[in-house]
Order: sequence, then structure tokens, then C-alpha cells
Amino acid sequence: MSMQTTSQNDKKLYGIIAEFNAPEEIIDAANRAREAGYKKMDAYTPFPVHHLDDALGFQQTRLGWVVLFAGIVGALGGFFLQWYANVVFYPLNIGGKPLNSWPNFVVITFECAVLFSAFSAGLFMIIRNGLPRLHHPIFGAHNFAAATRDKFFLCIEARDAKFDTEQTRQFLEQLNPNHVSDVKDE
Amino acid sequence: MPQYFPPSANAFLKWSILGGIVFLVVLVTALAAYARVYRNQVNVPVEQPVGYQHSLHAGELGIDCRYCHNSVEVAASANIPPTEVCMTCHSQIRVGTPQLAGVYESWETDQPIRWNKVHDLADFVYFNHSAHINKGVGCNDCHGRVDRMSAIWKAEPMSMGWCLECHRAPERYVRPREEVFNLAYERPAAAEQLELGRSLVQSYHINTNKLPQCSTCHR
Amino acid sequence: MNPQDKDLTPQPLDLGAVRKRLEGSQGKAYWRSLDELADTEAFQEFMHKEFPRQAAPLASNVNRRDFVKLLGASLALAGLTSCIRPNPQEQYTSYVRAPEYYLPGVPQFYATAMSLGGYGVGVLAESHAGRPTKLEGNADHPASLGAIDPLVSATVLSLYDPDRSQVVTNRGELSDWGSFASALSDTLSGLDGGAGLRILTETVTSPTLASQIDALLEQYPNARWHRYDPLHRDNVLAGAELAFGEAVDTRYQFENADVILSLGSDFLGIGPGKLAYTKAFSARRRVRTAEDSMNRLWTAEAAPSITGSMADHRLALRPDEIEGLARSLAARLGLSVEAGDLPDHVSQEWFDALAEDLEAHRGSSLVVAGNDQPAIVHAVAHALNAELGNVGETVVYTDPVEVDPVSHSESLAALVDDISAGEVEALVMLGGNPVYTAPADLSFANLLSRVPVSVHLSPYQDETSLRSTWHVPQTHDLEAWSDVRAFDGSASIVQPLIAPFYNGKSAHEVVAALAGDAEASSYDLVRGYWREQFGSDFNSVWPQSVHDGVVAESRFAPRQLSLREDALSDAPIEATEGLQIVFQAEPSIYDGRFSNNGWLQELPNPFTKLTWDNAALMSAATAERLGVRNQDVVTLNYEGNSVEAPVWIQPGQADNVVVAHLGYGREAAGRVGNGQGFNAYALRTSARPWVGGGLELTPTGATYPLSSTQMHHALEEERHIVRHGTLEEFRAHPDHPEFVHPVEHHEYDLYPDYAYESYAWGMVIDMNVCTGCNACVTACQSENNIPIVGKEQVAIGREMHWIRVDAYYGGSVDDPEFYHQPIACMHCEKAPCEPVCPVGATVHDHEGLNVMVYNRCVGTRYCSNNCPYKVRRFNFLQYAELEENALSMVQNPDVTVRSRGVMEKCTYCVQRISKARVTAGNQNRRILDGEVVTACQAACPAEAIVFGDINDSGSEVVQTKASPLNYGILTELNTVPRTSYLSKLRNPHPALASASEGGH
Amino acid sequence: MADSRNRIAETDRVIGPGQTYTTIDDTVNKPILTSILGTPIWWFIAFAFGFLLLMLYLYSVVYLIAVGTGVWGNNVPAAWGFPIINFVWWIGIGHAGTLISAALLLFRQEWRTSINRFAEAMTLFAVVCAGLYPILHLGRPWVFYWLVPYPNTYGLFPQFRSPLDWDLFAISTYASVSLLFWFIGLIPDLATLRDRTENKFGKIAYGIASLGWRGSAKHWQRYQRAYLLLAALSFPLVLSVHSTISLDFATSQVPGWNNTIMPPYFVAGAVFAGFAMVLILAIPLRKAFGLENLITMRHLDNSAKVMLATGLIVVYGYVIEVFIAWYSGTVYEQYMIFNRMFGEDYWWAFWALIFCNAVAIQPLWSKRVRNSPLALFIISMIVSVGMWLERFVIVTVTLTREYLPSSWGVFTATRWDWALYIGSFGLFLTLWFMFIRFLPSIATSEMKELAHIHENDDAKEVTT
Repeated sequence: MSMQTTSQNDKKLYGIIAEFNAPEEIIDAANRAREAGYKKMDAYTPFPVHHLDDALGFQQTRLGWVVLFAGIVGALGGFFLQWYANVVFYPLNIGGKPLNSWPNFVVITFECAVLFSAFSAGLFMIIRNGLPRLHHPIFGAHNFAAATRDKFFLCIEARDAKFDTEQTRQFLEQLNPNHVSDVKDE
Repeated sequence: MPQYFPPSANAFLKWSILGGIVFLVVLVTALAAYARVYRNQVNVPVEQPVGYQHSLHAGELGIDCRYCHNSVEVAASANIPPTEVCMTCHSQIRVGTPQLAGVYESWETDQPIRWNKVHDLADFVYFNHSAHINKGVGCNDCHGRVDRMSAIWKAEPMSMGWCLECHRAPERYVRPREEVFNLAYERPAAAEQLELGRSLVQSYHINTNKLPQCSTCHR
Repeated sequence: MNPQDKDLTPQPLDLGAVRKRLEGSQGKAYWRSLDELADTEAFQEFMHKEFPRQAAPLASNVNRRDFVKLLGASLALAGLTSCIRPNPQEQYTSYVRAPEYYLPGVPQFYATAMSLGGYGVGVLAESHAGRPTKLEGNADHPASLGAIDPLVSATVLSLYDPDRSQVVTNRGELSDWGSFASALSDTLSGLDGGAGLRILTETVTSPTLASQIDALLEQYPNARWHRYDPLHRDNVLAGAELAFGEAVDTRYQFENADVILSLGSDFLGIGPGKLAYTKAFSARRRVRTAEDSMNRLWTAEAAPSITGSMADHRLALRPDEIEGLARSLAARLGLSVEAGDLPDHVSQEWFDALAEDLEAHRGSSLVVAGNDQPAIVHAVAHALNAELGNVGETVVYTDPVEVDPVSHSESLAALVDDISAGEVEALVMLGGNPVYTAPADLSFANLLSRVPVSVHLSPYQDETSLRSTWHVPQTHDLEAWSDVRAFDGSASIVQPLIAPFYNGKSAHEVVAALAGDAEASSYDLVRGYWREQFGSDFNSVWPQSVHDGVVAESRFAPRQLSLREDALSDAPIEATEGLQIVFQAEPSIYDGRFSNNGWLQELPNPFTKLTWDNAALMSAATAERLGVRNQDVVTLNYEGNSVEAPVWIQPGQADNVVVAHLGYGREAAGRVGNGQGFNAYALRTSARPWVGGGLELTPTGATYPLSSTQMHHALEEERHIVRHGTLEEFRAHPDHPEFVHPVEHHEYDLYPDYAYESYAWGMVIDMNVCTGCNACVTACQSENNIPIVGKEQVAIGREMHWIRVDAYYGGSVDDPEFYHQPIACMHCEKAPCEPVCPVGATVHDHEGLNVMVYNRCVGTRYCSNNCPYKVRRFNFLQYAELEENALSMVQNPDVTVRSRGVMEKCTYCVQRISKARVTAGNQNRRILDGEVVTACQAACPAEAIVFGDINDSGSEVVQTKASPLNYGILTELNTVPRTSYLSKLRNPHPALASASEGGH
Repeated sequence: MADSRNRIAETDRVIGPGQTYTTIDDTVNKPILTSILGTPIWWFIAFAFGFLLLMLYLYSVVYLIAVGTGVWGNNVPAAWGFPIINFVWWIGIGHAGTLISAALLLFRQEWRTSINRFAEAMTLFAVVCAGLYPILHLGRPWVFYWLVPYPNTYGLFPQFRSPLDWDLFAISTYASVSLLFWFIGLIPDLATLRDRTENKFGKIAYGIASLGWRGSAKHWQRYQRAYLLLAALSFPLVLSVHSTISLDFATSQVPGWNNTIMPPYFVAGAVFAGFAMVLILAIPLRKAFGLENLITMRHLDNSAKVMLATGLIVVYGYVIEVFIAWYSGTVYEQYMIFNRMFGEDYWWAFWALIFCNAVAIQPLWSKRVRNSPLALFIISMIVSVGMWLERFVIVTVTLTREYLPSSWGVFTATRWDWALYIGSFGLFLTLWFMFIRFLPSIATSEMKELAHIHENDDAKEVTT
């Protein structure tokens, strides 16, 4: 039931996509594809499927380190702000407390650490994922709207070294997906 | 399934986000700068009912500041001179020149001249001229080269931050007492000034602990 | 719901429970109000109105400008706009011809005198660019000696009162001085030698005015001069007549008195000599070390008074009992007098001790009788002083200071008779407000309308003005030249600081106009009189006298007098029946002349702490017997007249006595004073102006909310806030008196202390001499631009006074001891208020001042929560006068006027410190001890407040703090307060020492 | 199906029987995808009600700013009144959401899944309501930004030692991090809506909001890690926020405030109040939108248990306060407690809160009560009132009786105190009804994952 219109035929091919019904199927498919030697491929699922990333051969993200670093920067910055304001910039006798009464500075230091690390985590995820990206070839794929509902897609991209339109399509066909279709680039 | 957004949408969104951020930053900095300059009215000459020229009197004629601002050494206020002070000279000199109309009118009608304030501190700030004059702060440190201004303007922002520059480190600004009224006085280069300043702070008993305290200026 | 709701009112007190509770309590018990002591259901109910009150914001506060501006603010834009908009262009006007010695911004001080009740009190008036802003005492003046009382220092506010009358009016129509003068001369020309011309004045001591009136009476031989002062001294004169056969004034010399007996006299609280007397009296009670001595004060009085609260032995006696005590004492000391039995409330033990004490101190004892005591009591006092050889030592007699003293009651009665007889053609009233103050039985108000021409000279269009054909606005003492004598006869030249603000005329000018010279100026008249007096050396003496504020050697010389043989014998005992009513001047409103003065209206009564109202005061037992409680409205029926008044229970008042303060219930006082309180004059009779029996009191069932600044209710036992003992206890442990409970701080201190190298300001308040007279409160209010907030705000607990005088009661309900404790910011070295401020609006400066930076304050009010002394005041609404108008002219330009939403508090008068610092700095020297005097310190007649540099070991404040009696409040919180207190001491008679302990 | 329901007790289900990806999608998104006209009438009524209150709120704010703090009953000594009480109350409510999604996620409590979304929304809205109070409470609200460190012509910084400044940082951090956490959770569901909605504007709006999410495995990998880290950060943050609030009191000098138990006691109280509010919102919500199969009895049951537990901790706090007062041996502390319990002004408040927070929760021991939504709803209501009273006692009652008897006073609230409090519900409800109408109140992608895990439950025998 391929719905490719003639208009898409002359467009450059982004990849070939196969649609599955269940998480197990997509993991199985991903494993098979990896074993078949495909590297540039990605899966599209309505919810995070466990071990799918391993199946696709992704390596772990370095997000953790970024967050840790940001947290340390935040903490140091927060404390420095208070120390500088009270000791260097405008030293004042506040209720007979010493200028650098550090126990008073703990809370804000902590809050700054959390603030920095939290936002680094969120923004890192969004940016590394290349978001926001409103337009993407994959959106053009057949029945792709189901990817946020109940269907599971595996797409092998044209830029993969081993990619060959005919072979790759056959390879995907034999994973008995609901169907296989081309994804055109624009 | 059709695309919801054209390819251009990506670039468009990215740029609008970037642009928004830039715009905000610019806006805030612009407002801040505007606030500092415009609100403090720095370098904006102020219209006066009488076209009195400091450049002429203090500049060319070299009349001492204290001739008119007679309480500057003993009181908080430097004193805007009463009309009679103008009349000490102008009952003889330049009698009847149109620029002096305001003065004569005041003198005859016994109505005071309504000068426009140029250096107008907030009501909760208590500035004392005598304290500064006697501790070696020169007129032009705050008022600039009055002897070169025809109409007076604010030479400095006179904001709290500005006052604190000196109140936190008087040695960087003070000068010998005898130079206080010398508008042409040039501070020596940083190094010497520091040396000089420290010794003056010593000999004038300037309490550097006191200067940055709130109670020094606010009550 | 509103405050008038019934649920505001407590149930009757269970006095039994109260007493039991006190007996139960160990150690020294303090309590704030009977309700709390009784802890009645009703009181709970009163405090426990869940959420009835609606805040009453000053409606006028929302004008369009604010509203729009603050709409902006509500969008959080105000901050932004305010930092972008340039300030509006202000203008600077200088003189055309500057006065000599004038420096812009530098205040000048002029010596002059304010007259109160006709007697002068010397003051130094502070003038900013011709604008009087504050009155300080004049140290050279015998009636001031540098101190000032709340009434006098508040008169500067009255000067600018926009409600003062501003034009001459004729039957309510606007007129002017010229037409008044001509109308007057027409009238007078129609009179044969002034027949039918009557002049009514209050007490006159002004030599100039006196001589003018004499001249006038010569010019119009048939004219008559009447006098009426509602707080007249008729009994004093009658007493003198009785004792000596002539009218003389009595002057006390407390500095020489070791034992003092006050027979219903409040010599520290009222009367023209009170400041001088307080100075002398407290000089003899100032104790620093165990070696110091103390005088002993015995008092018998009907209601608690400033004097009574200082007593070592105090008896609450009905007025007739006081007379009884006087007679018995006289008899005991061997004088021939008709003496009844010793009154029930006077124990034989007490009486013996008193008599013994007086006899033991011949020549150094003193008996003082109160103005409102009957003549016989005064006579007894004279006789006793003579008998004890005190005359010339502790008491002297002089010619009367009042010119041509007469009985004011009789004088007014005579006038009234003549009016009703139709003999009065023209009545000229110089000051006073007889329509309001005249005894009810004379119905002066109605008679006045029968007088064809009535002239009233008065600062306000008051009750009398409204019923007179002519009203002439009167000048304020700061507006016109005059002269006045002090209680000891010393004359002062009154010099004006400002031209008549509201076109007023002085009494001198009106009398001159009567004499036919409408153009005469006070200046010429006063000057003319003294030119005659000073004679040749006028040109040197006059300026000197004006400069000093007192005419040298004008004090009256003591006189030798001999007691009449039958001085006491021909005065029979008159029995007084039933419930007695006592009329007293209201401590802050006086006789009503200050009704329109907001400072004084809001000044808490020293004992009831009531503001804005007077009340029918009675003892707990009496209230219990009558079945009434606080804020019940009752009808007072007396001699056929009746008024409605709210009840207030006053501990320490004699049973069966209702005290009614005069001066309230004004109808034409002005916007501030109208309708506050009830009018006690409506009950007063000419026959019994002070005390009378047969008062009927019936509850109406209604209630009326009263605003007391201390609606507090604690049984205070272990907090050691008030520490007191007896001189003996002190002498027993001269180094560490047990009752002082010293508390060390600092040992458990986490942080190192700050070093205060230059100055370190500190204060000591001597509770032993503080009389609770409120002088400090008004002085502070005047110095620091403290706004008034109005009755409703006070009721919510938003009064703004920076210094308050806490009143604590000790001991039993019926015979309590009184403690006055002035509380202002303690300037803690480890101030709890500072670390909690998120914007650093309150911080310490390097001299240890806890400074409050109004312009930085955002108003979190956290500092107030964290202040254990609760001395911080918050501008919940726009209380202060920001607009430029008459009232804003009284503001001190050296102190910021606070706007709504910021916190404020005592600053140790930082403006005065700064002034001294700049002066000293310009002269390259340190500030000297005593160079900085805070406003409260300057005002205090008892010199209870000592202020100075605690780094300067020589300073008085350091010396004082060295006393073993010195203690700090709540020091266990490690606040390290800079203000400390000297414990309160009593000096009971050895024979009664235990009794005085009895209370606790 | 029918028999399977017998096999698994209703209260053990985190998800109803027979839920597939599509059913989850449809149940959750139905109210959002229906056209405006299709919106149930009750929604309009409820929204109008909330909006009306919001107007009351705005009116009292403007009046307050125009006239001044004096429109309230605050005075000296009771310088803090309703605004602070309400502030602490709202911020307390604002704790459950982030706690549920963060803490329960870390502890792998899968029953969090269907309630975390709207609980987080509730948190945000509550924090908004709370956050405005400290500003309005200022004597000069228009200079509130002086608490923020920024370069200025005064050459001044805020005073960082003040707990109020700590609050500023704590609350703003909490608000922004919660918002981020919530939004990141929303992204996949927004994408789902983008793909489901027929409405053109809806597509664009949801499309932009979802940042073009396409559910790629790579994205999911980073997404899950980021989400986990955010949870790990939010958990201590939640605990820190109310601890910081409690320091406003704990670091002070006021007897009854300066108490080391304050932080844990406040946090427990916050969770207590938070879960009460969760139930108050969840019970009508699941009924109105027919979400019984997603928000199951198990969720209500567990929330009730948490309420009971934290409630007991709070009660322990009360006991300790009394003990400390006695143990301190200082007259001030002892009198403070005496006054709270028997003082003539406010004893009623103390005993009322004891009833609400200690007595009223005891029925929760019984499973039958925990299984009756109505009972839970009522108890939660009582608890909310009780927690407000607790703050009233801590803030105002304490202030009216401090060290110097001479400065003791009374606090009486005014109509403006009440207006601002009632009005704040308007702000909350308005936001809430907008939320349930336009955003998925349950995290669909997470529910699908859950459905995947549990898809065989009904097949296999379960014995729990």
C-alpha cells in the first residue's frame, strides 16, 4: 500500500522506513539491522523502548558530566557572589556578624548549584537532539503520525555506507513489518 | 503523512529564538544606559531666569567661589547668593543691561529670584559642603569646570554609586586644602595621588571607616 | 462588623480571683491591666473577637494620582519608570536682602517664653529659615532649667494648625480689624465712664498687660475686670488667707527636703513649677552607689498622679479622707484644729511612721497641699511647715505672681450676676473659652447672648467665639511680643519668631484698641513698659533680657509671714456623702485648649494609656460594686446635670471616687479635637469646682471603644524587665544587689565582636527618677517628624512613637506600685533586626548605631518581628504629611519625612550626632562629652536619660553605666543593647519596710 | 476481561484492565481534541467561577497598592499576617507535584505515572500563587527587585544573610526547575497532540510547543537521561524549598519560631498538604474525564497512605514543640506554648488545627476509608484547612505574644486580608482549568510504556 506520489519520485532519498506494531518487533528488527552492518539508522517509537539504543548500537550520552560541571560552576558562582558582595564590594556590619559569615551563604549556594545543573540538563538534551526542528524528512514518511501513537518505525538512512535502495528495502521487507516505504528528502 | 511545516520553518524558528534573546539583552542595556544619563541629566545645561555666566564671573573675572557661595566652608549649603550680593557690583557696573533685568526686578519688587536647581539631591540625602571643603575635596571634583560653563550643568551623575567611588577610597581624590577652590587643579598621576592622598587623609583626620556608612548621608 | 460591636466588651471583673492570683504568685508580680489580671471570660472574649475589625485606611489616601501611579506599580513598572523619569525641576529662592547671621540650612535658636495657665516657661525656639520647628527648654529660665514638658513642646504644632481662626468676624460675618476697632470705639463712647464695660481674662501675670489694664480702668473708672481660669487657684489663695490673712504664693525648695508629704498634690505633674520642682526633687533621688542618699515621699491622693507614682508610701484616699488625714496630722503635731477620727484607709502604723518621720526631720521636711484641696488643707500644710520649722528651708512665701489675685469663681459669678441684671453693655474676653469652661450652674453660654457687644479674642473660632458678637483671632506665643512671669515671679520677654501666621492680634493690641489706640503694636507696648522699668540702662538690659529669655533679678523675694492665731480653728469639718466626683485637668489636653493638637491627643495618658479620649475613671472595687466594666457607657448625674461617659478602671484610685478629666467633649475645637471624649465641665459647679459628693452613675447598656496604647495583659514574673528594690536592699549588697539579676552575655558568642574605635554611642535611663511625664515622647515626636495616626489606627496597634513609656503595676490591685519604663530602640550591638533585612536597609554603622535607611527599606517588616523590644514602627499607611502645607512647616528639615511602606525607629537622634561630628570635624577635634544631646534627654526634667560615648571613660554615660544598679533588658538574648537601665529604688520608712514589700 | 478484574485487586492496579496504546491516547486526549463547542458545560461554569475570583484578586491587589499595607490587619507586634500565612500555605501545596514525579521516579514507583503530570501542574500554579504573596506583602511592592542582585547606580547588593533573600532564590529556582521538568515531560505528549489534532492552529501550536519531537530512539535515550537527572536534582530541591521557608522562622529570635525542628517539620507538613490537594484535584478530575482506568484506586490509596504518614510526622512535630518548650526551661518558650494552647485570644485556632491535622486523618488507617473517594475528598479538605490554621498559629499567634508584655497585641484580619486569600484561588483555578482543557493531564507516553509493561497482567495469575 505504498502511497508515494510522483511528485516525490524526483526528490532525493532520505532513507527507507519500516513500520512495526510492537516494541519487541522493533528491537528484534534493530538487532537484525545492526548485525546486517547498518550503522546510520534510527528508530521512532511512541514511548522509550528499553534496550532499543543498545540494539541500534548507540553509545551512552555524556549528559551526566555536563550536569556535574554546571552544578559545580553554579555553586562556586553563587558563593562567590555573596562573598564578593559582603566582603569586598560593600563591607557592612550586619548585626555584628563577620563579613564572611559563610553559614548564611549556604542556602543560596545550593540553590544556584541546582539551578545551573538543572537547566544545563534540560538545554543539553534539547540542543543535542537538534531541537527545535519543526521540519524533518521523516515527518513525510508514510503513516508516520502513528509514531507518536502506537506504531514503531525503523529507518535506515541513505547516508549509511552500506545503504542500497533495493537491498535495503528487501532487507526491511523480510523483517515482516506492516509496510516499508521511502522517505524523501526535500 | 504530510509535513506540517515547510523546511524554512526550522531556520525561522532558530533565528527568531536567537533574535529574541539578543533583543532582550539590547533592550535592557539600552534602558539602563538611558536611565543613568537622562535621569541624572548629566551635561544638560539648565535654563535660568537670569542669564548669569559662571564662565564670565568665575572664569574671566576670576571671582572666588566663596564671594557668592559664602557659607560653603561653614554650612551644609553653599548658599545661592541673595540679590543684594549681585547688587554690590551691579549697582555700579553694567547698570541696566537687559541680561540683568531679572536682578533689578528682584531688587525693586523685593521678590526673590527663582533659580532652577541644577544639583538636586533626593530629600533623604544629607550632603554637607563644609565637611567636604574642609577635608580637601575640590569644587570641580563634583561640579566640573564651572569656570568654563556659561549656563551650569551637572558634570557628574551624583548617583549613590558615584558618591561611593570617593567615599570608599578618598585617598584617590582628596587634594590639599589650599587647592580646593582651584578649579584648574589637576590631580597628579595615580601613584603620586595615592601617596599624597594617604598623607592628606592622615593629616585631615578623614575617618575612612565612617565614609561608606549609611548614616553618613542618610538619616 | 465594627469595633462598636458588643463582643468587644469584657464581662465584670472577678476581683476575688485577681487577688487570689496575686497572692499565689511568688516574687514580684507585674501586671498590665486588670482584665488580664482577672483573666475573665469577658476579657478573653474581648481579645478573642475572631476577625471583626475592618481596617480603616485613610480614605483620602487614594487620590487619582496615587491610584494611577500605583496601577503602574501593580504592573511592576513603577520601579522602571521611576528610574527613567528625571526628577521634577525644583527651584531655589534666596533672600533679596539676607538677614544678618543667616546661613541657609543652619537653624537659629531664640530664647522666649510660652505661657501655660498664665505662667511662663522659658524655651529656646529652633527656627529654620524663619520657621519655628521645635521648642527646647531654656536652661537660664527658672521654670524650665533646660527641661520642657509635653504641652509646651507641642504648642509649636498649634502654631501651624490650619484650623486656627484667620479673620476677624462679626456675628459670623467676615470683617476686619479696622471695622472692629471703630465699632469698639463707638460702643465705648456710648458708655458713661465705661459703665457696662467688662473685661474677662484668664490668670494674668504679664506686667505689660496688667499695666495696660490698670490704665484702661483709670480711663474707664466704671469698667470692671473679671478673671476666670478653669484651673484656678482659688483654694490656694483661700488657704493662704486662712493661714496668713493675706494672699501669698508658696514656693517649695525640694532640694532641701528629706521627707516630703504630699496632701493630694501633684507637684511633679501639674502646675507652673513642675519642671523646676521635678529637677530639684529627682536630684535628691538620683542613686548611683550605695553611699548615695534618697529623700522619702509620702503621698495621699484620690487618683494616681505622676507624683503619687514616685511615692515611697502612697495612700489612695477619698478627698474628704485626705482632709481628715491632714487634720489628724495637725492635731498629732500639736496644732489646735478640729480633728475627726483617723480615716479608715489610714492605718495607725502608717500614720505613726509618717508623723515620726516628719518630726525627725524638722527643717528638712515639707508638707505640700494640692491646688484642688480645700482651703483648710492648705492652711494645715502652712501650719505644719511652720511648726516643723521648714519655712525658709524647704518652703518660702512670696507675693502672688498673679496680678491682683482674686477668687476666679467669685469673679465669674459676679460677672454672670451683672449680665443677668442687664448691667453689661460690652464684654471683652481676652483668651479663654468661658462658654465651654464655665461651671455648668452659671449657664454662661445662654447669658452671653444677652450682652449687646461681646468680643472674644481667641486662637480658634471656639464655643465662645461662636456665641460672641465679635471674634478676633489671637496670636500664638511665637507670633507676638509679650511678657510673662514664671511661677517664682521671674519675668520673661516673649519674642516672636514669625510674623502672625493667621493675621492674629495679641491681647496687648486689643486692650490698646480699647484704650483707643488700634494701631499700637505689641512690640511698642511691651518695649514701652520695660523702658519705664529699666530706665536709663534700658538699651543694655532690654537686649540682654530678650537674649537670655529672662529678666535678671526679677524673681520675687521670699517674705516673712506669721501664722494667724486661729488659722485652723475656725474651719469646721464638712461631711461629703455618697459617690464622689473629682475634676482634674487632662494631663495632655490640659483644660481643653490643646484639644486640636494631634500630638497631645495621641499622647497616651501616663496611667490609663488612653489616647484621643477621656473616661470616667474608677477603682476596680468601685467598678465591681457598680457592676460596670471598661468601655461601658454610663450616665453621670451630678447636681442636676448629666453626661454620658465610658468607664475605665484605674488601679490605685480611691474607692467611691470617679475621676473626670476636663478638656474633652469639645464642639468647636477644630477637626482634630471635635467630638473626642466627653465634656466634664458640663457637670462642674462653681460651688464645688474640684470635688463633690452625691454623684449618681447609671449604666446605659451601650459601649464605646477606647484606644489604649497598652491593652496588655500579662502576669509578668520571671522576665526581669522591671528590676527594683529598696535603698536598704541595695545597701545590704552594695556591689551586686540581688534584685538587679545581672546577666552576663557574650560567653557563648559564636562570632568575634566588632571593634568600635572612634565613638560608641550609648544611653542609660534611670528608672529611679523617671516620673513617666511623657516629655520625652513629645520632644521626640517634634524632633523626628513622627506622624500621628488617629484613634482607629492606635486601636489596631499602629501608633508611631519612637519612644514610649511602658507603665507596669506591681503588687496588689487596690494599692499598686507604679513603674515607668521608657523604651526606645536599644541599638543592640548584635541587633537581631539587621541580619533578617533582605535589602540591608537596617545595618550597623561604625559607631554602633543601628541605622535605619528609609530610602532603602522595602517594608518586609521582618525586622519588627525579630526585635524583642518591639520598638520598630511601620508606616502602614501614608501617615506623614508629604504635601507642602501649613502642617508640613513644623517638620524638622534635618530628618527625613517617611513615606508609606517603610519601617522607622529611634535613631539616637543621628541628625544631632552628624551635626556635632561635622562641627568637630571642621575644627579638627573630637566630639566632646555632652556635645550630643538627644531630644528626649534634653526634654527630661528628671534628667533620667544620659547619652554619650561609651568609649570615653570620662563620659557621664560611662560613669552611670558603672553603677551596680545598671542592667540591660533581655540581655540573655545576647543582643548587647547599647541602652541600659538603672533599677528602680524605693526608700520606705524602716517601720513600714515590710509593708512596702507586702505587695509582692 | 471481567474475570481478570477479579483476579487483580482494583487497588493493586496502576493501570486499568485492557488499556492499549490507543485507548490511553484517546481517553487522555479526548477532552483536549474536542472542539470548543464540544467542551462540557461544567467546564465553562467552573472556569467562569475561577475567573471571577481572579478578578477579585486583581481588584484587591490594586486597592492594596493604591492605599497601602494598612488595608490589612497587620500591626506591631503582628507585623506578619495573612500574606505570609497564605504564602507558606500555597508553597506547601506546591510540593506534592515535583515530589511525586521526582522522588517516586527515583524510587521506581510506577504508580506515580498517571498522577505526576497534573500534580506538577498543580505545583506550578500553587507556586505562582505563593510567589506573588511575598511581593504584595512588601510595604513598597514596586521595589521588590531590590532583593535581586543586579548592577545598579546605588552600588548596593541585596543582604544575602536574610532568609527572605534565601526564599527569593529558593522559590525562583524551584519554580523554574519545576517548569522545565514539567515541560520536558510534556514534549512527547505535545507531539502526540500535534499528530492527533485536526485543528490547523492546534497543529501549529502543538507543533511548535513540541519542538518538532519525532520520538527517535537517540532522542529518547538523551531524553530519559535528562529526565532522570532532573528528577535527581528536583528531589533535594523540593526538600530544600520548604526547609528554606522554615528558616524564615527558625533563624529568627521569636520564641516559638527559633526552633531546630522547623525544617523537617515544615517539609512533612508541605507533603501532607500537597497530597491532600492532589486528592482534592484528582478525585473530581478522574470522574469528570472518565480517567478511572488510568488514575485507579491504587493511586488514591497510596496518596492516602502518604498523607497519613506525613500527617503523623507533623503531629510528632507538634509534640516536639511542646516538649522543647518545656525542656528549654525559659519562660518565653513555655509561655508561648501555653498561649497557643490556652491563650485567651487564639486557643480555638490551636485546637482546631489539632483536630484537622491529627484527629481527622486517623480514619485513613482503614482500607475501607482509603477506598472511598468521597471520604478521601472530605478528609483532604479538612487537612487543607488544618494546614492553613497551623500557619496561622505559627505566624500570627506567636507574634502577638513575644518578650515584652508591654508590646503584646492582637491581630484581627480585615476584609482585604480575606479578599486577597480567596482571590488567590481564582488565580489557581483559572490556570488549572486552562490546563485540563488544553494540555494532557496524564503523561500518555509514560502510560503507554506502563501499559506495555503490564499488558500481560490480566493473562498471568497474580498473587499479591
